[in-house]
Amino acid sequence: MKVKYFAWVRERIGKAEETVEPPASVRTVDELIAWLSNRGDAYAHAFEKPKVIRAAIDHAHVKPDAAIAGAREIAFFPPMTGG
Amino acid sequence: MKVKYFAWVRERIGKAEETVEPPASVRTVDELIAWLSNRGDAYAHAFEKPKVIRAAIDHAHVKPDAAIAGAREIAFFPPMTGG
Amino acid sequence: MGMAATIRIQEADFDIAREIAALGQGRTDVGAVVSFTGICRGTEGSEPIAALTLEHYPGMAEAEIKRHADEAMARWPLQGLTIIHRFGRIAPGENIVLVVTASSHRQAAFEAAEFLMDYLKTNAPFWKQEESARGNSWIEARDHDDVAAARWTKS
Amino acid sequence: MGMAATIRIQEADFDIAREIAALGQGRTDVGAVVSFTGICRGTEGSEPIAALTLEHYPGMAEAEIKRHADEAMARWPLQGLTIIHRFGRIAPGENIVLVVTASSHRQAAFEAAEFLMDYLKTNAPFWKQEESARGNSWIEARDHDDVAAARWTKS
Repeated sequence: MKVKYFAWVRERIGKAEETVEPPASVRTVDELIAWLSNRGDAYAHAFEKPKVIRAAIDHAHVKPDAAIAGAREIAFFPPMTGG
Repeated sequence: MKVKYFAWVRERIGKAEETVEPPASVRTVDELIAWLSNRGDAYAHAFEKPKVIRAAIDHAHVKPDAAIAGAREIAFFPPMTGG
Repeated sequence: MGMAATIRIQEADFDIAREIAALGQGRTDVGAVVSFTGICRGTEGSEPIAALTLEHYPGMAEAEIKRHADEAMARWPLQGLTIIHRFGRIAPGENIVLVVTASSHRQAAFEAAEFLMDYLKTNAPFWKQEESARGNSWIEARDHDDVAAARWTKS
Repeated sequence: MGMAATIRIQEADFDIAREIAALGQGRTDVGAVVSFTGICRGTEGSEPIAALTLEHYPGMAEAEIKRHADEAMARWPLQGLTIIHRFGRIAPGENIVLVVTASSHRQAAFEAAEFLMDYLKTNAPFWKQEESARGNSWIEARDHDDVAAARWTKS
């Protein structure tokens, strides 16, 4: 599954996107955040306040308890500041 | 005192402005309307529904009971439809 | 505020882009510009019209609009305000009125523009006459415009 | 409505006058056009800034804005709608975002433009980074923008 990062989440992780293969036990967005946080200090720093992180699955905003099964692209980013 | 008329009030009376000398007993805007209405059929037609008529004294909107003493210019017109 | 509104009552058309640009020119404290353009429609109700003719009360129109522009500048933190109202014969598709507000804050820019348009529709001394196949007739004031204007009255 | 919104996400600047004119072109049923232009300010808080850099999520930004444009067209009787959002480096005084709404009715044009701006400020996938003497930092989301956006939620 492709994972994308934006703004300071991207800067902290040090990459804009990557392909990850989480185990089957990782079923939801917040479980994926917890799993990614264990990939190293950069990830732990990016996800240190999981409540601040927003997520989208296949270009649509989702809540932390959303299932990730079937997702092609999951994105993580801070609260949006456009307009 | 100068009196001005706008829109269909002007059209019904047949003039845009005139100078009138009402007697001292005519003290308020609605008394002036009643006095003008007696000047002929055109005036009676213009002022047939006094409640619809709006008035301004010296370029400021006023209510029917406003005193006309000291006014330089009094205007009568229908509800406004600008914008 | 120290800022003066630009108010013009004119027969000629106006250039929206130039008016918007004039408010932002040479300054970097404006974050939001709202423009409202009122345009002559080709129908009034369901009736096709050939044109509108706008009559106004010279002198009072300027004074009244200035009074409301001052009120808008007192109520909202505006950095620029332009109001242009045309008179005379105006064909369908042509501009009638323009309000442009500039502010650091988008809500202020939106609210001030709405306030001024509600005011112009109900209290500025202008009157519209329509020209159609049935002749000329004066457009009647609409109750819902009064309702819209009343929402700005301070209680 | 049958009417499609024009949505563009681009690095280049836009021409407000051209966008406004495009909505009215060749039609006489539009009575009201509202434009909102968001402009880069020279200060963020009280700090002077050199520029903003806007990052966005390509693909999602278009999809999300289209979804909200469709919602606006379903909620208000619009005859035209244009939304342009820039990305990349933007200097103080330069345009960031444009929303133009056209309707027969001024209230619809105003409300739809406000709804879309409140949405763009809180939910469109764009992020602003500011450049100042103290370096680069990401601008934080503001609670009052969330409050503004929440007023459009149907109860």
